[in-house]
Amino acid sequence: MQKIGVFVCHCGTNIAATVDVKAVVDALAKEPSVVFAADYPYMCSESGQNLIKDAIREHELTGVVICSCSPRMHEVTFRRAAASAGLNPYLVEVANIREQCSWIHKDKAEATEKAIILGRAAIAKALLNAPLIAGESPVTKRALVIGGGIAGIQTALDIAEAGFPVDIVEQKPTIGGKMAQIDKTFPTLDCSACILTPKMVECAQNENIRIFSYSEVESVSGFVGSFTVKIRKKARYVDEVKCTGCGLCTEKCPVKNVPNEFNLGFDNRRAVYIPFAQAIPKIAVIDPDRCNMLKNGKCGLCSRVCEAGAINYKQTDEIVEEHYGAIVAATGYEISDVTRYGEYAYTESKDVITSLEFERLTNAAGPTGGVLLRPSDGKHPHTIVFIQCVGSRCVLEKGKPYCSKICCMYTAKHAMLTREKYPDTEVYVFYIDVRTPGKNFDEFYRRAAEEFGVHYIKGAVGKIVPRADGTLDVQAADLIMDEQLRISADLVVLAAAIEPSKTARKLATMLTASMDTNDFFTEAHPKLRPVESPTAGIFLSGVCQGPKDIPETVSQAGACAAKVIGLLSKNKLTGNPCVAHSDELMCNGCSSCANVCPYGAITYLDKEFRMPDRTTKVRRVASVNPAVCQGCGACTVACPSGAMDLSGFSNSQIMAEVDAICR
Amino acid sequence: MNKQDLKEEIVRMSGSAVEKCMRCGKCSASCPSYEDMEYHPHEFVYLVEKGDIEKLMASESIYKCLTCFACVERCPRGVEPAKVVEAVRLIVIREQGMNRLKPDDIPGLWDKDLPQQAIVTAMRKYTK
Amino acid sequence: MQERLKARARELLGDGVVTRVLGWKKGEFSYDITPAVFESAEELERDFVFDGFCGANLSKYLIQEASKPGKGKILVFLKPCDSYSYGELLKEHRIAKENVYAVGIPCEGMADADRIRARGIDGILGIEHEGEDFLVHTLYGDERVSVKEALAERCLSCKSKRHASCDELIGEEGEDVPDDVRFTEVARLEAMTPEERFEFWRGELSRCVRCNACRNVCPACSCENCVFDNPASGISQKAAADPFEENMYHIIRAFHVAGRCTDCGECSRVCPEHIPLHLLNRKFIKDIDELYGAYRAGESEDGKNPLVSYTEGDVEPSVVNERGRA
Amino acid sequence: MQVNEEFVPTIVAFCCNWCSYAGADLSGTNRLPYPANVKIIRVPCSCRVNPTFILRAFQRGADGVIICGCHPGDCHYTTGNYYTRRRMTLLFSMLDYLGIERARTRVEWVSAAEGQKFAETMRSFVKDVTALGPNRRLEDLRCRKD
Amino acid sequence: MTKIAYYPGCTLKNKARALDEEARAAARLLGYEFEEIDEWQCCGGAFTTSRDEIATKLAAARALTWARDHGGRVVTVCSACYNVLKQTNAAFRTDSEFAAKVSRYEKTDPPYRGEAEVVHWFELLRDEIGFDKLRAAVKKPLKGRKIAPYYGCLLLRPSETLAFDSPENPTVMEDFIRALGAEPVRYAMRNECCGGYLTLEDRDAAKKRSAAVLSSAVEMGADCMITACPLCLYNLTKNAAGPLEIRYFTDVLAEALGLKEGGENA
Repeated sequence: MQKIGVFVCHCGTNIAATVDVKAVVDALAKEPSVVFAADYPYMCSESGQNLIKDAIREHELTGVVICSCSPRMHEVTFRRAAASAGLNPYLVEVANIREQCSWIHKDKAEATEKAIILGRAAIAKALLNAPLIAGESPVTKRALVIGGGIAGIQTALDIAEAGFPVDIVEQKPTIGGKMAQIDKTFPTLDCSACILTPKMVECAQNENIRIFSYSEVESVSGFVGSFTVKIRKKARYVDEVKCTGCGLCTEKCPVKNVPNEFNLGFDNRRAVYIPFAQAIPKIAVIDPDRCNMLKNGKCGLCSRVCEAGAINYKQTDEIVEEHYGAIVAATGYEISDVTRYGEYAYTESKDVITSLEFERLTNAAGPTGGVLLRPSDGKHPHTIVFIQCVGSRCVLEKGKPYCSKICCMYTAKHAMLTREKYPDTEVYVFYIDVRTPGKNFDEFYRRAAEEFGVHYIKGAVGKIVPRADGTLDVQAADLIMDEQLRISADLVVLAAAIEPSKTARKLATMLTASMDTNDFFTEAHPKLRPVESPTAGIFLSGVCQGPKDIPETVSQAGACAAKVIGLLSKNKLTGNPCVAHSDELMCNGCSSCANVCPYGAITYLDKEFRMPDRTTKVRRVASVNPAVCQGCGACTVACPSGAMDLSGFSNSQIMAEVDAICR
Repeated sequence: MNKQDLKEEIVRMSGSAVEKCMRCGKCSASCPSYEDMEYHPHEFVYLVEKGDIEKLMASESIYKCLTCFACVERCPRGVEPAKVVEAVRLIVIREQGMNRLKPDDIPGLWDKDLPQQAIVTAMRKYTK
Repeated sequence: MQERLKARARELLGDGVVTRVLGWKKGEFSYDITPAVFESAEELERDFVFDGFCGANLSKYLIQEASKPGKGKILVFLKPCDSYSYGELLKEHRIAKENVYAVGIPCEGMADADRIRARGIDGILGIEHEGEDFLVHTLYGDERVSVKEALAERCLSCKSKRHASCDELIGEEGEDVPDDVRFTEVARLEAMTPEERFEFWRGELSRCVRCNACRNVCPACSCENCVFDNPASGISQKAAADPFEENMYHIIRAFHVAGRCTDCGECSRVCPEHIPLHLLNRKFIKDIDELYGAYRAGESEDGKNPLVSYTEGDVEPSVVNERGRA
Repeated sequence: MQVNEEFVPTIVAFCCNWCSYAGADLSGTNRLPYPANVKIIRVPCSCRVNPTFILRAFQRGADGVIICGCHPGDCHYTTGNYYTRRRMTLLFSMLDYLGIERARTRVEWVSAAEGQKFAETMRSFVKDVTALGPNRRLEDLRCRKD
Repeated sequence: MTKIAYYPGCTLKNKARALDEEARAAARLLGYEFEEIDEWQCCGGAFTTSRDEIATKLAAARALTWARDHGGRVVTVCSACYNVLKQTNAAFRTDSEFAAKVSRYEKTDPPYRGEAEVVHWFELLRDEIGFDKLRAAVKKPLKGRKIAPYYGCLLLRPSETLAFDSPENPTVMEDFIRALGAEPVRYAMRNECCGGYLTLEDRDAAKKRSAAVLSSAVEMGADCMITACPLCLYNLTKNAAGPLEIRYFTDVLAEALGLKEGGENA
């Protein structure tokens, strides 16, 4: 037998001025199962709350209905009061008779009648309330950062600084990412390496940070607070502990013709190599595809010269299993494939390069020692054409529909630096729009045009014709002059679209984190929760969430760290008990619910059922992870059999409210 | 036809999504007939989108497009300017007496090596 | 064709590829053909039929038949339209694919016995395709009926002679049939005034006796337990005591199969009251095709159906009013 | 249909907790009136609204049902209202097909800041439904009020 | 011997008769019998892109329907025919309104819906015969010859519909040239338009286009240029004076296969 107590608040005159509170009490007192009904000037006050608590104890109430202000205002207050009197807090219902009744109606009879109906609906729902217990789950106080570029580095440093251990998993042999390859940074033109390498060193030295370089995430299971992750440490064939990074092996290795990835193939490395001088960790790695010893057992030179005895040809991949409370995706970006734009002759001429390649050609630590020389003949280029939006803002299948965001600024930087260093070089930039929202960005771009004499031309390049004399005939449109131009260039630089790392899609699947059609991770809310994935416990840092420059990446990395710290500083996570649950006997296992779940909270089990004829039958049934479910209810409507229901907002409860209102 | 009808007719005939143009000019940068045209491919798209089509109809430019599709191939927005030019030209030559090339003209243009292909193609382009 | 199917079934049984065969056998009358499971060559020889009355879609029976543990594989014959139902059930994990050997068979359209009898032909013993006609064997000799006049409603608007999912094909693979007439009736209803539509459906749905035949035969309505039998759903009910309940039942049923219905037409075929239930499903199919792009349920074993997916640029629900005005 | 001058329709409004219910609260806070015959049911997200709820409301005598949710793209649960949009578009189209008056059902996107819009929406919806008169086509006669 | 429906086109039956004869002879040698389509009509040389153009596409439609009923494929040698037939075929596949109108008008039974497949002789050489087999069949390798392939526009664009080769970096003609024992010359203007039909009305304009193509090839060291299009051949020969010899690709093919020894004229 249910015993409901009804409490009607006057809210001073806020409610009482338009709603006849006494009439409401009288009407609701007559409802079935209502054993107590009272009113009070301020139900949220301490004495108001005491009235509720006393009634719960005295009348052994099984449910409480409070007619007051919006539940968004005081539902928590009243639930706490009920809990302190020993009643499950989820047996409390609030009827909103202030914001949605007394404040909008003037006619007292009308408002009173509506308040009564709202009260009845709340009673009808309360009668079907079930006590809910919010689940608690422990928090593993360790974070995983996937990706060791500037985004991952900054996030890891900030988390470590707050005292939590962090692991960085980086697929390359060193952390540093794209920023390590860049020469200077806009709009201040400070040297990229000079600001990045101290942070890399800090990562190596911070006791709270472990770096798994040359490693990949193999699998992820669990949920917010307690993820289990398997990490594959790829074989380097070099003992990480013994190697001192002296580099002797890389000097002696006889295989000299391996294209150097770090310099984008402009020069060569050996089969055993350290990616670059400031690499972290500074440990050699053997390229198994090129090493003679690993391929056919003939060589072993590096092993002989290594005084530390670090070379180990028998090393194999190692799988490490770790536990984390939070996971950060910081997988960054890649340069999209420009060979898809054949008109730019990237494959036809060595002197058509991408902007990242240009960075290496102007970097003091690069293959040319920072002297800008043409890749084809090593001569100094006198005319350079920069082409914007190569692949960006292209709605064709081969392109990217979005703006890559960083190209306008780095091209201004390239153009300016070129003109500064080589005043005899003419620089043309073909643009569609120059986009410079950012502090000191437009000023920077204008300086390139005004002070450095860079020729900005509004228009596009249609075709590049490599000539026999080694020049590049650039055929373009100048839309402001309304003319077709031909520029004989020595070097053409393509501002290629950036795209999310190819590894991101696979990772997102493992993390059950959602992605957009361009393979950028989706944020939980585009404005209000920009560094969290909709999947609880997964956070986003850097370009994996959308194109950004370094300052933006670093700010987002910090924000991401703050969210992770907030999570890790909790000892326990209290879940929201108003989550979905599936009735196994009704479930078909059809996957409709999982298809609409934005959190990946639903998994399927093959479960054995006893049939009436004593046989058993194995059926696929849905199972909701209450720690992951956020309680939106999308699944409940997708479910055809009604097996899926939502605690706190169950089918029968909402039906009861409908019935009460339409009665 | 009024402006709006004319625009709709051209969009319908060409199937071109002129509103997708982002004014990059790659069509005009790619156009081999550029210097012989008064209005260039990007202007065709722009003026059709604005509904300002009479200018184009009156221009010799409609007869200069080679329909070589370089603009169609390279447009990053899938706008297909060549089809827009062809639609404007068809609107013009479909009008009574607007045939650009008449059978009687052909003997004057004749050259013994000229392949039939040149004549049939030109007839198709210039004549209704 | 019947002999070819039988021969292949015997072969597969004999080779041990399958242990059972899901096919058709004659019921009380020669035209009332029922699905049946055959376990031996003898049973096949005695009872298996395949003729112009084999309209029944066998795919739904696989939910039960393919989940019998330790019973091995079952052979099933699927006409093109049946194979879409099968594909949809595979997609929804309702059938254990590893327990099924699906053989696609060609179909030239199935006859509606009622239409034939309406022409005064009685004592029907069997039916065969012969060119443009059906040759109907009767107690009183053979009769010819042109295919167009004898085809079942759903075959008149056949969607495809191409199979979706199957392991093997007997005969030539067919092609999609262009949609010319499929939505004509839906469009006719759409063109009516709301009052006329209301009257039309009132007239149709009020005949519903809630026998649940539509639900039982529908390959998309394959729930372990129906929502209308689920006490927690708040809408469980048995018989229609008020016209509202017929509305509720049929709207919800159509909504639950929307995006999953392969338009196999079984619901209308089995309805004892001849309610054109397929017109509800087709309305959803037409709307989905028009609003979200052409979609054919069951065509692929993976992907998401239109009601569990979305695009950011989807039309607003107000489109219903706007279309109504146009 | 003849419109009864005194007819006051029963309207059920399903509002998502995060945007529209808050928007409704805001119209109260700003004292923006709308008719008292609108009764709001709070749901976590518009995607929680099952077509059966809507039909049930009509069965029990509601004259109009409106569903309010966050604007597409702003859903608290990221994607819920996208599903609402598809489901309700198709459901409403089906109701229309069965001859149920179109103006009895509506979906509106109301954010937590749009108190004004909420009140205006309710006023216009009530006006539309009032003009249609009582719901007779989806009502369960056994539930009919006098 | 594989039989395949063959659409020669107007120019091949007239000004470019050699192109037709040599193509058939080479095809026979490589195992294909070109079966000329009954009463074919001129394709019109250009595909009218407008969706409401029906009459200008009927000739191509008839040829395609014939091909559907005679083996399902049609081969062309001329770039323009290839372009028109293939684009018309695509219109049948993608535009059901167009398909329905044509079928009604032509009383095609069953209605034509783009079932036939249009192939260029180059595609057969590349995809079915294979350049290795071609290389083996060459009797007189064209050693030391530096041949510039000229694709022009009609073979390549619109690439989405034609899917002949990469529209910006095609390779089929280069591979073909290599198979004949010659050296292909890469030059950037190989996929740019020669000026086409403009030669009839505005010869100066056509001259500029052709000159740009030719000078680009000459600059890269070519001594010969091959094309598959009679109009290109005309423009490049007549509208631009240069040191280059311009030939049909079938002509060099016939030469390499030793089909020109019997005193047949080039």
